[in-house]
Amino acid sequence: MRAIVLVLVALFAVGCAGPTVTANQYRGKVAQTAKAMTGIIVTAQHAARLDLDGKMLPTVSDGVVTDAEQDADSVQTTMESRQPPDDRSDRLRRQVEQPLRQATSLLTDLRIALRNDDHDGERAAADALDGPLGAFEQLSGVS
Amino acid sequence: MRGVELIGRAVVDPQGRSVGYVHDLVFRRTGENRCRFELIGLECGKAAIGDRLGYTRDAMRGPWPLTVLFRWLSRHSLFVEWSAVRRIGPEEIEIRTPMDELERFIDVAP
Amino acid sequence: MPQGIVTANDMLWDRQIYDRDGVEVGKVDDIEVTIPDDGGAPTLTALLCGPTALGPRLGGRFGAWWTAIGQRLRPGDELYPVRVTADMIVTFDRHEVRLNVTAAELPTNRLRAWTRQYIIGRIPGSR
Amino acid sequence: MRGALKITLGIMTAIGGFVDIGDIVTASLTGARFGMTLAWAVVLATAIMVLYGEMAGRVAAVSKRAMFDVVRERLGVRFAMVNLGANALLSLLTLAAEIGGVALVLHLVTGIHYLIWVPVVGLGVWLTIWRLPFQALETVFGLLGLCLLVFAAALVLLPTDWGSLWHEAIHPSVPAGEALPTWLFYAISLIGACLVPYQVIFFSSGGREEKWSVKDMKDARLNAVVGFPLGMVLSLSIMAAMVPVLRPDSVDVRHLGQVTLPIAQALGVLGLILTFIGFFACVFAAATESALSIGYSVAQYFGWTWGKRHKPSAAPRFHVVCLSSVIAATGFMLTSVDPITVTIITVVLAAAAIPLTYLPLLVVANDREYMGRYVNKHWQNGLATIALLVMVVVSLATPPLLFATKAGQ
Repeated sequence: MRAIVLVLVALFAVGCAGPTVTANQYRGKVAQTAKAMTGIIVTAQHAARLDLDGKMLPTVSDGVVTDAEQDADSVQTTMESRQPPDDRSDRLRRQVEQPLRQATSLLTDLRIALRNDDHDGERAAADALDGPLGAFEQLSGVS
Repeated sequence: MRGVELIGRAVVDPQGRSVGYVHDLVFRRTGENRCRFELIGLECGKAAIGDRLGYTRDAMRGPWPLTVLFRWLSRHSLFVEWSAVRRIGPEEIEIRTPMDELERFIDVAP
Repeated sequence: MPQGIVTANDMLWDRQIYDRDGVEVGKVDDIEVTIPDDGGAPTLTALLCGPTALGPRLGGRFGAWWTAIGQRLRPGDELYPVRVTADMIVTFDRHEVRLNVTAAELPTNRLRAWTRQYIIGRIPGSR
Repeated sequence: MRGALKITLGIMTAIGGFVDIGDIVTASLTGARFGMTLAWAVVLATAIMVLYGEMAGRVAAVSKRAMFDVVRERLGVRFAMVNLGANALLSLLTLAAEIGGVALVLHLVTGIHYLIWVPVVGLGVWLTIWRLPFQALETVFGLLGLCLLVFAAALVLLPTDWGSLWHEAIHPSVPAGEALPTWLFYAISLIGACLVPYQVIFFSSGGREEKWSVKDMKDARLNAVVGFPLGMVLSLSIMAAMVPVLRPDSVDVRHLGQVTLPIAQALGVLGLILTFIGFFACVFAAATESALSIGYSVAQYFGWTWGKRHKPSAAPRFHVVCLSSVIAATGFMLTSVDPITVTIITVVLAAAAIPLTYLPLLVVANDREYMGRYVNKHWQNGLATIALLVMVVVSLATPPLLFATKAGQ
């Protein structure tokens, strides 16, 4: 049992370890970020569209979109805290950062529209999320 | 004397050879409602697990791999008659019978 | 080997003890054997119950700690465990031990009585 | 007629009782990420559960011994104490995860933050232990848990590609883009979720609560043999329902809300309501069961009076243990650890701890002096030995896999 706890603590430590080192690893992280963002955006879009179809409980769509917004925020924070090791990595960073910002702000828009029962706003935000979604889908393949 | 004062103690024979550790206490049941227990000896050996699980008893035949494994682990267990115990020290129990003259526990097990 | 031979692991240690009315008294945490005055084979004189009996069997620091707690729970910080003497035992088989006294007459009941009086009894609906 | 009713009830209870937050989270997570390629893990774990669940019931009915009586008798005080500690800790984590799970369900339904629900749920769990009769607990929650059949219904209505689902399920292979260790890690999490030790402890102690005797053994056996596999169908349908909706984008399921999306798509609001009733019932019941199993195991180890069949004042120490576990678990969830993370860690640790509870059970089920003519048959021993081997392998593989995959990333 003690061994298991130690392993968990060690894992935690590894998971929390700071900036990535090599360019390869950095590329991997970008791809991982993009993949995570794809999932987050798809989930939010799903929820929004089902909500527009009247197939959702309002509390559920709110819950799902709020979770998505928070997840996206934390993905963004993690990404920004990483130091790109070289110029190529830095270019990659700019490539991913732009859709990241766009996605987080659109998710916020979506959440606000949802809570205000603003169907047009909801539809617009959900559709606009296709933009960053496309970018992320491309970026998931960089590693 | 408490059971814990016997169990787990190292057992040495007159030549100072280690016989193992006390795993179990062996009793004879007597009395009208069979509630009188006389200590007749000690079971000593290296690995206690098979004995603990009950595999030294005949009624206990498990899935055969386990039976074989646990009986194999306790194959070296020896039986020390109580009359052969000379001294119960704080660390070890000294016995009168030399190690090679002790019976194997499996041969005497109930 | 003749009939009637049993070992402590198979028969005594860690068996459930019930009182006359089928109320749980505790487990056989340890046993007490006494060498009779005439010097014959030692016989089982009591079953020992409670943390001060269990602690030494657990061994190590944890066991010592357990014993210490048990000692605090006993009246007068008595170190020797509660004895269920051999004459209280009615039946004894591999399954369980049955006594001819009630749990209330035995000192194993203290923690139970304490938790009942001070914790459980104070919560509505415990009866 | 009444007998038939009782058996049906028992089976339905077993179905509902099989699924808990661990199953819901791991099944949906793996469904969305790996499709049906890990279905084999659920099937394997259920087979083991049936085998050992039946054994636990038989031992409880014939030898009148519950789990930790057996553990202490057979493993000795010391090892049994280690076992007790590990199991209690694990059940405590499970309890915490289930309380968090119920709070998450209530959050989704009401929109009120889950942390506000946590103490309310804790109180509810304790009140259930304190007052609700055992039979009512099993029956009511088990039956309500059947609402989760909406996942199977949703599967029919969704654009499900049955052929490929079936193909994936019977030809398991690591999906493209995923590493083998990660895949195996999630297989282990599924096995751990099905075989959490509290279920066996609860099942065998429950047999004593209901005063099973040899007469009731057939019922118990039927419950295990029919109920658990049907419970597995629930788990698998949750897994499969994720595939048409979330798999195409391999969505990483980290929230309970995501699990409900396929239902909303197929069945709308009504489906959602049924899902939440089912989730609530299953997870709430699992919370009470895990809290009770802590009380059961501690009381059985020390030989105290235990069980809901006694009034609390007759089993005071048992109730003190249950109460303190509920308080501890509630307190742990109030530190705002993520319930889903706690769930995943718990099921993985459970996988590592499985042999601890199952080995003593197998040993006693073979003791002729206890079981008489109801000892294990040869084929049961054969299967149980293979199962034990599987469990040991799983348990040994868990730590390195946890490490290698950084807990499944």
